[in-house]
Amino acid sequence: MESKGYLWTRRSVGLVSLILVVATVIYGLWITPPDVIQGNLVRLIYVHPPVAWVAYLAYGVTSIASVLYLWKRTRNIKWDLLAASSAEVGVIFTGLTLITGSIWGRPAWGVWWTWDARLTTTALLFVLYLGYLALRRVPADNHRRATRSAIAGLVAFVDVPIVHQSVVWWRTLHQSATVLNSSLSLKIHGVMAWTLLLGFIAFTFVYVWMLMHRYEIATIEQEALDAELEQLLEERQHESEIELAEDVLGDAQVDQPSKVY
Amino acid sequence: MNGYVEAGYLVVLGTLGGYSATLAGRSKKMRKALIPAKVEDQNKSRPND
Amino acid sequence: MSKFFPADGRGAIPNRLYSMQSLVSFKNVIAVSGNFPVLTGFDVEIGPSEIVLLRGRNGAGKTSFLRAVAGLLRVTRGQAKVLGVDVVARPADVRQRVGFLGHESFLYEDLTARENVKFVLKATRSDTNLLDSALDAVGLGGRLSSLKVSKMSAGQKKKVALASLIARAPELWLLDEPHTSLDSWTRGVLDATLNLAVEHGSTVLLVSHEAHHGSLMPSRIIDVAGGKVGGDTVVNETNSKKVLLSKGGSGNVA
Amino acid sequence: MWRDVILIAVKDLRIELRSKVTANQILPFSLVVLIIFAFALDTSPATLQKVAPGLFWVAVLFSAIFSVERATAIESDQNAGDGLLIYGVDPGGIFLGKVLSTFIQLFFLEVVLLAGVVVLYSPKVAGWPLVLLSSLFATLGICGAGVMYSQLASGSKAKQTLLPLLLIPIVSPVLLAGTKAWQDGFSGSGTLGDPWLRLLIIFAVVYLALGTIFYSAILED
Repeated sequence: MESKGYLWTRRSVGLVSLILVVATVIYGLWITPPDVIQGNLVRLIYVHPPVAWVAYLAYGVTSIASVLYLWKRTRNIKWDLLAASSAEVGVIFTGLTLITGSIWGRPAWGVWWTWDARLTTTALLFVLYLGYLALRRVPADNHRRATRSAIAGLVAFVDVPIVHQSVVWWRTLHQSATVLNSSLSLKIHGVMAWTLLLGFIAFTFVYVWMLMHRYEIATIEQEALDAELEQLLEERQHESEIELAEDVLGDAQVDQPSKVY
Repeated sequence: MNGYVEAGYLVVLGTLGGYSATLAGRSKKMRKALIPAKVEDQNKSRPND
Repeated sequence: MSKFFPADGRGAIPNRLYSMQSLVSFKNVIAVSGNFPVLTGFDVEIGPSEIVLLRGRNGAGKTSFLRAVAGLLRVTRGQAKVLGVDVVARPADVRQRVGFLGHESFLYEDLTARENVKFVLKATRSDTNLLDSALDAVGLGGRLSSLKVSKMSAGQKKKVALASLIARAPELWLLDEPHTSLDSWTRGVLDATLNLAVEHGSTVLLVSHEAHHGSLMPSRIIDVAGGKVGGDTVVNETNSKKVLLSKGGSGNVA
Repeated sequence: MWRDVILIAVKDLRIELRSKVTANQILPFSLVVLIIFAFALDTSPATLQKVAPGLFWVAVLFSAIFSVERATAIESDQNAGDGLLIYGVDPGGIFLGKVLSTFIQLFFLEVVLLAGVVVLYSPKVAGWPLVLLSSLFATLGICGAGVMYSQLASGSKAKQTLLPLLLIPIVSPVLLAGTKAWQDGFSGSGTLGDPWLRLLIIFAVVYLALGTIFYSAILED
């Protein structure tokens, strides 16, 4: 895993994501024109949806990795580490989705928060995966931790469509559609569309780079943990011999029936 | 522009930059802690033991 | 008491199919509990009709070994077969055939002694007609049987656990210091039961410092240290006294 | 498996009858929640009538957290859970048995709580069948997800704080759907084809299935 090829890949992904993000920012802030209705506010569209997309992508990866761990044939602690890494990156991006959505909402609707279906689902996702990360921190041996979190990760993902459906109905069945839906249906064309696409690609690259880095850290941590266990194992085996030698010595002295009974 | 846009970009770039820096720092620190430890192990076997 | 050891169906049957092979076969077993290696390469072969006494210091891995045999502690490395079944791959198939008496009694404190034993019999699909005789056998018949477990003394709780064990008559008895906090009469009952079970082909693994006090004579003594086997002595007529007295609990016996 | 479901449910209910944790502690707690809500919001009947369904389900959810925790604590005392594995009780059966027993306890609690809502908030209930049926499935869903997560969080020292963090977001659709179904039921506008009822049924089925499948992995890990 610490091979040259891997490091090279990670670094190039990092470089590409840096260039793409800079390009997205330049295009988003200066080159694209302001929208007829929303004015400059439209520039947030080059960040907010891509960031939200990455959050869902990250949770998708967590779920797939969880399934791969739970399935006995593909069971490997690496899937657990990958699931954890992706979930952590996902939580960061979910947080950013909420913040950018909120920043957009303030001038657009006059409030920082609206109980819009997507925003509410995202908020629930945020706490759902915070819980997942909290569960991971419960001390346990590798297999136990991995099994528990894989189940929690999978179940959380199964919950997403149910949460989303309930929130969508909540907003649509009893009240009129929110402002967001109408205001978002702006005509995107030309350079704006390209910049939006650029944003999606850029943040996906950022995600891949972060995932690689986070996974690397998780692997090193796991190796350190395993090494510690291995050392403990050796020490105990060593102790075993000392103990036995002591006990034999002790027996020579204790060899008096009266004392035992 | 209007303050909101700048704030949005700033938050995203700041958070991602900060998280990246943490990741890079952590992995660098760990690799450093790992490699000298291996060399040390070979040179002197278990100090203070 | 022999009614607990039927000649067919559940319970201990003499001349089992696996009598040719070993009941417990551990090869370099390593087990981890909360990132601490509790078993560090445990090697042992135990055959049918043995009474094995496990000795060792506190934290040597005796209880962990019993839990691993019972399929309650996951084996991380090595080969482990119990009653002819791979306990690593199919722990559930092993668990149902062993009896386990540990420091934790598995009892429900809010239920009475009788309800607890009855629950075990029902859960194991055993003959519930054995309920009363099992309770009587450990001296918990009558009024005591309808006492809530939470109101009982440590020794009485142990008797309840013992009653459910006796009624089940498992093929493999795993006992973690079964004699502690029992009165001498119940110790006698326990020893007699175990002797009878062994006669019927069961095997008994017990962790104890004082098994040799009563009528229970271990056929083999295994010393556990640092999570592995340190010594293995077969006890026979000639060396029994010497072996028992020389290493027995290293003077810890009260 | 079904034998085991009954065995575990009967045992857990018997323990509850003896210890009366739900009856003496959780139930009064849920009533306190109802009263506190009235304090916090408004005592005007119009407001209370409007929010009654939501308050009811929040109170149920809080109580459910205690109930499911109690359900798994029964087995972690004296390591009885290991005992169940030794006795060869089917893990799926343990799960469903615990769901059944907490379901019965919670349903009993809900009846008392509903009486409390009627007395304290005086709402008008037009469509009883929908209210009843939605409560049934909502409770099943909460118990299913709750028992599963309670076992997942067990063994953690921070269990008391971890469980609500894990469970509340997961069952939030039930809270939402239960409240909406009750509103429809109260106003009489809902039928048994109410989409919220459908959602509650789906949630209950999904979590009962997930729990039955995964409980052995959670227990044995």
